[in-house]
This record gives sequence, C-alpha cells and structure tokens, in this order.
Amino acid sequence: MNTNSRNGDIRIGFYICHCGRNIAGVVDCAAVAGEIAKLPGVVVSRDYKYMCSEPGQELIQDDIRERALNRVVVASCSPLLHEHTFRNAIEAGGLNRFFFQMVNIREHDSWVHTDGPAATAKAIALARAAVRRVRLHCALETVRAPIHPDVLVVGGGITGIHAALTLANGGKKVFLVEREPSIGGHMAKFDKTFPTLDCAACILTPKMSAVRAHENIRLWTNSEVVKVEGYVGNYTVTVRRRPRYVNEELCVGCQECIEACVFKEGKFPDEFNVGLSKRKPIYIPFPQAVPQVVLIDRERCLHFKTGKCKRTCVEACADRHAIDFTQKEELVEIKVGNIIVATGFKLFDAGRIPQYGYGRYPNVVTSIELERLVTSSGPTGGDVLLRDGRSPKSVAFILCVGSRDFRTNRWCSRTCCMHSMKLAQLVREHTDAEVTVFYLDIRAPGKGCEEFYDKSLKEGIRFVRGRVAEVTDWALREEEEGKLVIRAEDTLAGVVRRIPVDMIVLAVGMEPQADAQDVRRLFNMSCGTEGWFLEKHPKLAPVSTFTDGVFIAGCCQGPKDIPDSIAQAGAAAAEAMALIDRGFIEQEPNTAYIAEAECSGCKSCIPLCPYKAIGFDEPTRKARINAALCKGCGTCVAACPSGSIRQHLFEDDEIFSEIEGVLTHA
Amino acid sequence: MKYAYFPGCSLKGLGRAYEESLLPVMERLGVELVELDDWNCCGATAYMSIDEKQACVLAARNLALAEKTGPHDLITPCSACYLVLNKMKHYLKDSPEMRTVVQRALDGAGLAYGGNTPVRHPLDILVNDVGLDVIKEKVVRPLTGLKVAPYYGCQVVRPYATFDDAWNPTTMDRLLATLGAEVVPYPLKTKCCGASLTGTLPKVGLRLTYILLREAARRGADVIATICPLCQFNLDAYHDQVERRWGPVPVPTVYITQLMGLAFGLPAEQLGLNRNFVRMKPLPAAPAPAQSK
Amino acid sequence: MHDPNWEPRIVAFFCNWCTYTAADLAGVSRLKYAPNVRIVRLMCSGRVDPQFILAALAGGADGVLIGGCHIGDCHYAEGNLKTLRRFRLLKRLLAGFGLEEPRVRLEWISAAEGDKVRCVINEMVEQLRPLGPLAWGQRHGAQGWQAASAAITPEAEAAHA
Amino acid sequence: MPKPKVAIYWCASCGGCEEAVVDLAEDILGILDAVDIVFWPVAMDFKKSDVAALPDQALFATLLNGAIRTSDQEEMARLLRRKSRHLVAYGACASLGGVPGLANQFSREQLLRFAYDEAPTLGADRKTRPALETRHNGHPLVLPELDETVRSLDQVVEVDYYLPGCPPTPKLTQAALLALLSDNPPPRGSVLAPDIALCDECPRKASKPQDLSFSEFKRPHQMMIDAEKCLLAQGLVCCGPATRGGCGAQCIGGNMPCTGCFGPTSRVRDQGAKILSSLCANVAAKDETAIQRTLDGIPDPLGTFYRYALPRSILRRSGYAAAETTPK
Amino acid sequence: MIQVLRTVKYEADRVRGFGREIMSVPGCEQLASCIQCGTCSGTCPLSVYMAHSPRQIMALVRADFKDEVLQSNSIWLCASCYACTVECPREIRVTDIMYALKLRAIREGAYPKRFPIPILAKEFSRMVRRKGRITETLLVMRLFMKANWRAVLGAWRQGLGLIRTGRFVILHERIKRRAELEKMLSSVENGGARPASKEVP
Repeated sequence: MNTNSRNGDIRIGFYICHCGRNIAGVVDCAAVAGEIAKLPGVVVSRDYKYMCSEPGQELIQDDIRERALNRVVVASCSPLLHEHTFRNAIEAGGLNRFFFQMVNIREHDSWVHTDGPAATAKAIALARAAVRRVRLHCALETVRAPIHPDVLVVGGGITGIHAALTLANGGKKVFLVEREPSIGGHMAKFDKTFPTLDCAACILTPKMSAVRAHENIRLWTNSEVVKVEGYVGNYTVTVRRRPRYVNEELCVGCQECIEACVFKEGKFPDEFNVGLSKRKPIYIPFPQAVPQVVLIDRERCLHFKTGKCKRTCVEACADRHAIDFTQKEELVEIKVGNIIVATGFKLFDAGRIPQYGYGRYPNVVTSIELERLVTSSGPTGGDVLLRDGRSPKSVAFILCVGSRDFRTNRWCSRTCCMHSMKLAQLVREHTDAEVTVFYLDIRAPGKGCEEFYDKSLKEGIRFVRGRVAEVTDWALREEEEGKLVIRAEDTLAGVVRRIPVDMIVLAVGMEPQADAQDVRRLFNMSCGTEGWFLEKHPKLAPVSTFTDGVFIAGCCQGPKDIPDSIAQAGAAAAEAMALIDRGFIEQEPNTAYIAEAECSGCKSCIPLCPYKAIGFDEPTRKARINAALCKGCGTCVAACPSGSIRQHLFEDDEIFSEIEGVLTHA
Repeated sequence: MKYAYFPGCSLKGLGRAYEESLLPVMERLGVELVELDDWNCCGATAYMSIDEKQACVLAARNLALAEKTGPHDLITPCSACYLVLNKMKHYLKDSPEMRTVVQRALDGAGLAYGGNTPVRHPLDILVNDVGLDVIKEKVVRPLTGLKVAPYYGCQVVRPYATFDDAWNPTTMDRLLATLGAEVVPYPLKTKCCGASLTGTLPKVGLRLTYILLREAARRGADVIATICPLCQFNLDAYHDQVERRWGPVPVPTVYITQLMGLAFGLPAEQLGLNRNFVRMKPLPAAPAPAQSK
Repeated sequence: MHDPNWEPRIVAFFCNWCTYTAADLAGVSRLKYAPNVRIVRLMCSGRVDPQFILAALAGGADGVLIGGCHIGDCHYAEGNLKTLRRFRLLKRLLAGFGLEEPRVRLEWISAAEGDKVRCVINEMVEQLRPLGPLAWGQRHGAQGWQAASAAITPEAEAAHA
Repeated sequence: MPKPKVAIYWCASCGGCEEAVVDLAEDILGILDAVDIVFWPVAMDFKKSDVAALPDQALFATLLNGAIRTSDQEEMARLLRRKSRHLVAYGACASLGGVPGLANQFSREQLLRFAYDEAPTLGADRKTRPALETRHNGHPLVLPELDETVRSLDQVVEVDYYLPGCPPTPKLTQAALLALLSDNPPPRGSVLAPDIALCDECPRKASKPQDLSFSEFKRPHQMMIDAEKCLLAQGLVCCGPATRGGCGAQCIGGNMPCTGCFGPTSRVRDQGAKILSSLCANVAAKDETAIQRTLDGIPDPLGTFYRYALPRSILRRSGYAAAETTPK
Repeated sequence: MIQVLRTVKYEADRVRGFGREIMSVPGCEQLASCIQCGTCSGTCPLSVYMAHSPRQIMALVRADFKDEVLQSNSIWLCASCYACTVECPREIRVTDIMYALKLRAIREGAYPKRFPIPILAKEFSRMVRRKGRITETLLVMRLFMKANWRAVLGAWRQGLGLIRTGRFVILHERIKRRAELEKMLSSVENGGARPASKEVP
C-alpha cells in the first residue's frame, strides 16, 4: 500500500477522456493533458477515447504498477455516474480507492458550452484544481453497514402488488401499505386491457388474492406512511392505520351486515364506481376487494352521526362480533432496509376545461366513467347508457384532455390513445353507436399497439385529427337539435366541422398525486418540475432515487401503461433484493471527526447535527462524533469556530486547494 | 367614487346612445366620470396592422393624459378601446425598447407614461366597485318579466379579462338579475358579432350577426343586452339585412346601461333608446309613474 | 479601464444532492450557458465555510455562487437553513468590506431545475460584467490569507500527520 | 560571558504592551539578570543610530509590538529584523494588526480627510493637512508617511515567534522569554500560546447548554449580565470559541465577553468568518424575516468579528480604497 | 374543365428566415411550439371563410412560405376576437401573429387589389393621423369610395336609418392638439410603414 502521508513523494496520474466526441468534440483533450503534465507531481498525463472502458481502466492500472502512481485524477463525466467505476479500478490496481479525484468536464463543460477554447480553459482549471486537491487525499476505508432484510412497499396498485409479490416470492418479508380500504388501484376499475383485450379482473384478482394469502406479506390497507427516519439498510417507518370499525381478523366478508344496514338502499356515491352508483355507510369497496372485509364510513354512519341507530349491522354480525365502533386510529412503527414507492397517479379533473362541458352536460363523461359503464360488474351491468337510460346512437372520444397543454399538463399521458381505442371498440361491441375519435397524434408505440390501431380503423371507428375547440348544446340545423355539438377542425381534411353526438368521452390524462410533494419530502426524494418523482438517472437508474434504498416504480415516476409499470415493479424489487442479498451497504467514509486535542468543548456543533451524531463527552469535556450516525453533510465542520472538526474527503485544506486550483491562471 | 373617462370615438358617433345612457346611470350611482382632456383615438385594432410603434403611441398618449388627470382608474366603455389600451399596457411593460420609443414621443408634448393606471370597463366598476346591492337600491322599476340575453362579445373578456371569466363570464348576468330581468341562458355570449366585417365583407360578417340573433330568438329573448358599440351596431343596424337574407329574428339589441336606466326609472328617450333601428318594446305597464311610451 | 477581453470568473459551491445534480441535468439536457463558472462539489451547502467564499474572492474570483436544495428539501434536513443564516450576515459583512451586491449570490436549485442553473449562471455573469474585475489580491496585497496561513501551515501539517 | 541583548520596540500601538512588560513587576528583575535590554524607547534613552551601529544578528531577540502603518515603522521593523536573531511579534497588533488594523475599513484618503478636514472638533481655520517635508530654521523636518493599509509585522518582515494578546499576559511573556533562552526553543513560526480555544479554560464552560441556539443577540450595555452563566447562553456575542486561549479568561472574569484578542487557532485562516459561521448556524429562526431580525442584533459584524485580526484576515481590508485612491 | 388550384411547393418558393422573423416579434415567440392541433381554426368564427385556416397559416409561416401567407385572405378575415389566443393549448398568441402578418402585408402591398379590409386599415390610420379621432360614418364612406362604390347603393337604407336615428355624423370629430399628435407619430415613424406612402389604386 502506498504512503498516505501528504509529505511522501506524490506521484499523480492524470487521464482525460474523449468520451467519443462528447467531450473531445468541444474540449481539446490533448491540450488539457499537455497543460496538466506540467504541474508538479504529475508523472503521467494521458488522453484516451473511453476511460470508463476496460482498456481505459487497464491503462490506469498499468501506470499505477509501472510508474508507481500513488494518486489518480480522471477528467470525464459526472462523478455521480462513474466515480465508483474508477475507484474500483484503482483499488484493483493496488491503490487506496480514495487516492482518486474526478473532474466533471462533460455534464459541466463540453455539454453545456460551445466555445471550444473557453471550454478547454475551463477543463484545465477544473483539472488543475483536482490535481492540487488529490495531493492532500488520505487513505480511507469504506464503512460497511448491515441491511435490514425487510422491505416496505407503498401503494397497492398493480405496481405495488407486483413488487410485493416478487420480493415475497424471493423470500423477503414485505410490508404493503395502501391508503384505500382495498388494494387493486386503478386497474381494478378496468374492464379489459389493451391491446390484448383480456379481462383486467381475470389477471389482477389472482394477484390480489396471492397478496392476501402470502405468508411473507403484511398487508395494511386504510393506512398511510407518516414518518420515515434512518438511511439505506435501516429505515424506521411510522404507519398510520385508520380504523375501519370492523375487526379484520374477525370479519369473514359475508356482507350480511351490509344487507342489514338501516339504510335499505345505497345512498352515497360509490367511490369505486366513480359516483355512478350508490353505496351504504357500511360497505365493501367492490366484490373482489382485498382484504374481503367490510368497512364503515364514519361520515355517513348513523351511529356516529346521531348515536341513535338500531345497529342492525351488529345484530347481523351476531356472535362474530367483527363490528367495533370503538376502533381507534393507531400508529405502528416498523423497521425496513429498503422502500419501494408505488403511489401511482391521479386523473386530470375534466372540469378544468369548461369548453368540454364536463359537469354541465350530463352525457359528457370521462374515460374512467365509461370504463365502469362497459364493465359487466359495473353499475349498468355492462350497458353503455345515456343518463336518461337511452342507448347512444353516436359517441365521440376527445383525446389529450388536459395533456400536451401548456395551461394544464404539458406532458403526454402515453396511455390515453390506446385506452380510448380500447373503449371505442368496447362501445362498438356493446352498442350500435357510431364512434368518432378526435385526436392530436395517435401514439401507439407499444408491442401490438399499432396493430390495435389498425384493427380500430378496420372496425370502422372514425378518426378525426383535430383538437376539439368546444362542446355546445345549441343547434344550427335540426340534425343537431337535442344533441351535443362538437366543433373542431378536421386538420387532415382541412375543414372545420360541427358534429352532433349523444355521448362524449373525455380521455383525461394522468397527473401526479395531489400529495406528491408531501410524499416526496417524506421519503427524501426529488420531483421533476411537473411533479413526478425523479429517478436517479433517466436511462441508467430509472427506478432508483437520489436517496439510497428508496426506489420508485409505476406511474408515480411518470405516466405509463400496465406492462411498463409491472416492468418497473420488477426492476425495483430486483434492486432492493440485490442490496438485501449482499447483506451490507458500503457508506462513503465522508464522515466528520474531531481532533481531540484541539477541541475546546465549546458545544457549538452539538445542536447543529440533524442525526444527533455529536455528543459531549463529560470526562474529557470535549465533543465526540459517532461516525456510525454521521451522514457527512459537513455542517458542523463549517461551523466549528476553532477549526477542530474535520471531514474525510472534504478537508478544509483540500477544498482551499481546489479553490486556489480553479483560480490560478493558466 | 371618481374615475378618468375615455369615451372613445364610437360613443361620439354610432354608439352615442351608449354614452347617453352611461352618464346618467353613473350619475345616479354617484360615480363621477372625468372625461380626458383632448383624448385621441385609441388606435383600435386597425392601427396595429399599419405601424405598431405608432399604435403604441396613440394608446400611450391617452394613458399619459389619464395619469395627468390624477390617481384615478381609467374607465372605457368601448370594447375595442378597453382591449387596445390594456394590450398596449402589457406591450409597454414587456418591451423596454418600445417603452423608450414611446417615452421619447411623449416627452415632446410634456407627457409622461408611468404605466400604473388600471384600464377598466364600466361592467367591472358597476359590479365590483359600486356593488350590486347599491344598484339594487336604485332600482325603482324592476325589469320583471323581461327576458334578456346577455351578450358580452369578445374584447372585454378576451384576452385581458381580469374581472370575469374569459370563457363563461357572468357579471352582466348577475347585473341583469339585480335589475329584476329574467336572464336567458345564452351560450353565444362571447362569440364574435362579425365586427367590421359586416361592412367590409357583408356576406361573412352578417352571418355571424345572424347566428347571434337567431339563437337569442330561439331562446325566447325579448332583447339582447350588450356592452360594446360595435356589437350593438351590427346586431341593430344590420338587422334588416339579416332578416332579408335569413328570415325573421325579432330581437332588438340595447346597451346594458339603457336597461339600467329604465330600471332606475329614467325616461326611454333620455337613454337614447329612440336611436335604435329595431326599437325595444316599452316595458309592460308598471305601477311606477315613470312610464316610457 | 481593464483588459477588454477580461471575462468574469465565478467560483460555485454546489451541494451534491440538488444543485450539483441540477448542473448535471443541464448537461444531459444540453442546455448552453456561459463558461465562466467553476463548480466545487460539496455534500451540502451547509459545508460552505464562509472562509471558502472569502478565499475565493481574495484568490481572484469575480463572484461566488452558492447552490443548495430548496428550504425544506435539504438532503440533510436543515443544512441549507444554516447556509441561509450565514449568508444573510455574510452579505452585510461583505458590504462592509466594500463588495458590490451581485458578487456573492445564494440560490436554491433542485435536482430537477437544470434550466435554473443555466439562467442563474448567465444572469450572474451579465451582472458581473459591468462591475469589472475584482482583482482583490492585486489591489489589496496578494492573497493576504496565504501570507497569513504561511505561519500556520507547518502546524496544520503536523496536526494532520 | 555577556548576557544576551534584547530590544523592545513599539510601532502602531497603544503602549499597553509596554505596560505588560512593566507588569512583569519584580519578575522583570529575574529577566534582567538573564538579559540586557539595549533598546527600549519608552524606558531608556537609546537612539536608532545606536541600533544601526550594532552588527547584524547582534540582538538575541526583539519584542516588537504594534502594527505597521507608517514608513518609519516599516523602516524600524526592517532594521530590527536585520539586527535580531529572534524577532517576536509581541501582542495582538504586531501579530494580527490589532485595533489599529480596523483602519483598514477605510482608505488612507478617507482617514486623512476625516482627521484634518471633517472632524467636528476642527476649528474652521485649521483645516490644513501636515506637509510631509518642511524646513524649520534651516533644518529639514520629515514626517513619516501614512500607509494605505495597516499590516501585521509578518506582512512586512519575517517573524520568528508570535505572542498574541492585547496585551500578552505577564505569564505568557515570561514563559516566552524563558522558552527562547532555553536550550531547545520552540520551532520558528510558532505562536507562543495554547492552540486551543478559550472555552477550554473558561470558568463558565460547564454552564453552557448543549442545545444552545440564539433567538436574539444582546450587547453588554443592554442587560444585567449573570456573572456565573456562559455569556453566549445569555445571548452575548462572545468570541471565546473562536479565539486562542492562554489569557486565563480575564475578560470573562471581569464579566465581559471575549473580543478575540488572542486571534484564531492555527486551524483557522479567518477568525471573523469562523465566529460568524458558528454563531449564525446556531440561530434559532427558520424563516427569512425571523432570521434577519435575529441577525440585526449584530449591528456591526466587521467591527465585532475582526476587532483584532482585520489585517491578518483573508480580505485584509475593505475595498473602498480602490474607489478612493490607487493601490500603492 | 378542371381549374388547377395548387402546385408543388419548391424550396425556391420559401423565403428563408420569414418564420424566424415573425417568431421574433414580441408576443409571437410561442409559434415554435405549435403542434397543429387546429384549436385555433376550431374556435375561429371566421376560419370557415378563410383560404387557409389559422392552423395552416401557422404551418405556412413556420415553413417560410411568405408570399402564400401574405397574399392569403385569412389574415384579413381575422376579426381580432382573440378566441384562438385564449384557447391555444400551446399559448400561441395567434391574433398577435395575424397582426404581425397584416402589418407586413400592408408594408409590402401584398394583398388583393380593392380588398376592402386593408384599405379600411389604411383609411382608418390616415383619419386618425389627420384628425386624432375617427368619425365612423365618414370613414365608411371613404372606404366605399376606395373599395367598391357600388356598396354605397347597397347601404343606402342603412344610411337613411342612421340619419333618422341621429347617428349619422357629417362633421369630423377632431382633437385640439393635432400638431402635438402628429409630432409624436412622426417621431416614431416605422421604416416603410407610412400609411400615406403607398397609394391604393
């Protein structure tokens, strides 16, 4: 092992990466290498096409051996991308992995500048700083922390379900937390799924029951995560379990209580049927709900509202005594090593575009409402009916409702085209109505989707390319009397058209959940400007977040269809499993430490640490840092008034030398 | 309440009935209007297509005059003026270059443009400053039984509507209800009347006018209430040509201020109602002395 | 006046989790901004010791930019709050030293705001141009602090050994 | 054998450091047994020429106090450097620039203008500036010229030892001299005071809470100060945590907060920046306005945090000079 | 026999930079984001009468087909009702773009002869410049003279009506400080945009 004293003979190797044309296209790599070669202590200075490639790494390792390098600097992409790669490389080359410094001249230079000479000068400045800095680096050991094998999955939609099952089948213990009284999410509301038109229930229900049956899964519905503490490997999570006033262990789901309820008829809008049917205060979300347990709607239940209820439900439940009005909300604390966030999406509120008359004209419905209408288990038993019970003679679909619109949601929701074509075909199956689809662009890139589009065309569904300007009920001719009139330009035919129809279906897009920002803070994640959870890298780390041990999957990361959601669920599960099976995580040893002799015990640092890693040691009357708790933010280091707290990898002198480095004129 | 007042050319010409009814109504409500001294044409929409700098100067001169009149909001009843003056305010705000150009032009006349005079429409003033309850008090002759189609037109609500919804405005609806009138649901309330096209391309312009009249008639309106001189002119002065082309659409068009005047018990002729081509039927006999025969 | 082809030099201290990542995002999105900034990566803006800012100014920087997570989003809970408190008083201190307002700037830039990185840097460069070179070292005795630290370094060395 | 020769000289200083030497009281006799004081303008009548006449390195040590802010002070510093084997920057002013260093907030022009043109005490007729050169009955009289910037001694000549304090305590002074005379003197460049902050020796250390945070900053004249409790805990700006110990916490003993005269520890490059950093970090407020309100309790950060070390701080002086006059 | 209306568009037909020029006009920048959804045409009460729908105009402008755009009657049919501008999902200020086009069409005299709308704009601006205000009735008379005198006959009934209802103004409305106004306007004269500079036959 090479010397780790800063006074020993320093032998630095400098390597600049062309990254194909990515860097070399703007930065004169040879010039940078030449410039750096002149600096004291630099014994090797090379430029190479792809430093991260096998030969690139071997280049470094050979130099370490043959030229006795004891420090290495690589100028290439962002350290967040490849620092790990190169540290491994020099370690394999027999050097302490922290005798290394990386210079970001791609993301921070060649990609953001066009002026070659200026970019080259910048690269030289940054490299010089790194060379100065690396001289001061010390040998360090990476810290290993154990990983708690259990996993928390947040959200019981198809994504969360699949992630939970994958992990559970892999023998991991999983906590699945769902806000609603049943798992199943949006998919449970669907009739069929595109492009295969196979029955959604038939593929989802078995997975739901599997969750209920699985001995490795603890399912908590009607529950929400309220607090997350700790870090990758050992998170402490607090879950709020809202009362359903029915004991889950005792209820067998016979639903006799529902029969017996003093409300003879359903009276309140049924959430599952998006208000198209009515339910009682005591109800089960939907027939295949998991868990098969009824619940009581406290807001609606007579007993809670008046206290004067005959409690016929309790009688019906008889000796099972499942109904328990005294149930209280409880907070449960669990320990897990990894967290998968699959909190999904919410649908765009069609009312925000008054031009389309949603809420004003009863026969303007959203795609999800129609979905319930075409479902045989739905409120109409699968008949597509107008509010007055007639069957529509003509139905129009309006796509991109709220999507690709700078005033509402700028993004494309990706699924609405296919979803609408699916519904269009179902409408044709269920009625003899003429179906017209108003679209901006048909986006059917998925496997089998283009074919599905062709099928729709062949089946005589009429497609009009044009964004509907307005839906009105005033007629200019009598074929329009009593109809909803759509005004739009048929952009392909190049004419403006008025088209009277009976029913209009709004293909509402996907939005981040209303509480996405809170959830983001809860799990210490980032959001994109649109509000979707931000992945660590758009290509290389699509389900990871910037917080290790927290993964995202499904539509909470952005709109996607079922196959893509499942794929992400699997990916997230695999990432978690990889961490668990390795058994430990390597932590960056960038912890703060106190030089005992120098500390005056002024206690200024103690209140600054968010992790309570700093304590006061009474015998020595000095501060002491618990390295295991320290996360390496360095706030205490900057605050120590006598400069007695230091930070590995971010020593004052290392940073000072970096500052001098970037400022010294070439 | 005191406001700077920019009538605009129409209110001195084809739309004079608007001013004739606006002034007494405002007076009744204790609203003082100070007409800008030597105001000029706002430039309307036409001048924009000739020279945007000059168009800007035209508007700026009036805005500067308004600032000279004192720290009062500027109210302008004509939709075009309302739009143009507001548009130029935005324009000047967004383009510093234009601001300097205009300032130079104003300097010559010892005028200055500070850019902080709100440009507002009477409808805004009536509903938001005066208040419907105050207006209700002044109603001596409720328009009970009168079916009115509220017609806003374009440029008051688009694109600078600050006081009402661009797509489904309701201020006039509420005002009419306060007067005791029956408001007929009028889905075309913000559709275009054809503007100057009625004159320049009759076959195009008139059709738009026709659609408006027709729908009002179908909805059983006794009268259309408007807030724009050009809308009123199109719906009224071209009425006969419309009927000759498409058959009867028996609905007169009057200014909201005229209806207010009637409700306040002012005599019809003082309100310029006699200037209509298509006369509004006198209100059904009322107990109140103020009768308009 | 100063050398016509003088370009302002900005030293930027970016936190690893938000602003540094945002700068990476700017790169990935191929946004273009002025090449006058030199980014120093720290784990948290809370690590930015006021000494670093002074050192940069005395060492030849024309401006210093500090970037951290938005308040409430700090990867370390409240590191950026400490930064904000220091910054507030530091601004007053620097005014006392006769530094022009735009020379030192604090910005909250989240990992998603690649475009904000672009805007802030471009804006800052334009604000620095009219001020001309700071050249603190030349004007007020070359890097006073280096001379000062000369006496310190041996001890510091010893302390590290 | 002859006793080692020692010189004591003052530059821009208040004379307090001379006092400190005098305060050695009878201990001074012990020292006088050990050394000969050959040059000490305050106490003895020797002239510059006498020093100049000495061979180089003839002096065993020179205790030089005061900052350097005039041409003749610089000249004397160089002379004494040449003549001495050990040059000791004695006291806060010589080591750090000291209170005179606060003049670095202004340009020389600003200072002169105020002193000779604007000071309210000047009579209308007397607003004239002294000429640097005059002749008085045949003899040329030359006044030393005021520098643009006040400097610490080591910014003018190489310094062998630093003895901080305003003034250094007799204890430290004695210890220092004895250390120099000993067979193995401390390494050159070292500061002859403990390299640990004042809190370490502060009698009130125990009374400082572990969760200290500031909701307001007070100044001594605004309150009754508890004589037992940590002064920071009472909301006073005490520079102790950022200042070398060794003074025996005398100010604290006098129920006054530490103002930082011993300068920073060896780990710190800028005493003021560090005080600011730790104080601010521990402000309690969490929103901008509240933070601002708390910090307004420190009306003059520059004067408060750099009372003794402005010339030795990273920025050294204010930039107004640039606007006012061209740099020297 | 069939009349040929359209032919192939060659690159030579493009006036490169025209699209960029329009997009550089304040308020017109957003045009770059147009996705040709047709909302503008759909909301436009006049698109049905246009040679090119507003959407097509947007496309033609972006494609630099300057002549076709400036000669299209579409830009003149725009009645400035701003429906397109408030409805556009990409926040394109279509109406303002139409103004930018009208302005260029008038500057370059590129519009159908005797086409009343640009003539109205010119007569309007000229009257404002001379009198400071507009007298609609007189303006319309002038328009008819310039554009199509037969229309006067068509409008006689309306004319009488106006006289009957006392709305026919024959004396010019004018402001007092006309010189002041003229000074202001001439001080900002736009290159080529002099209303008086180009006579319409």
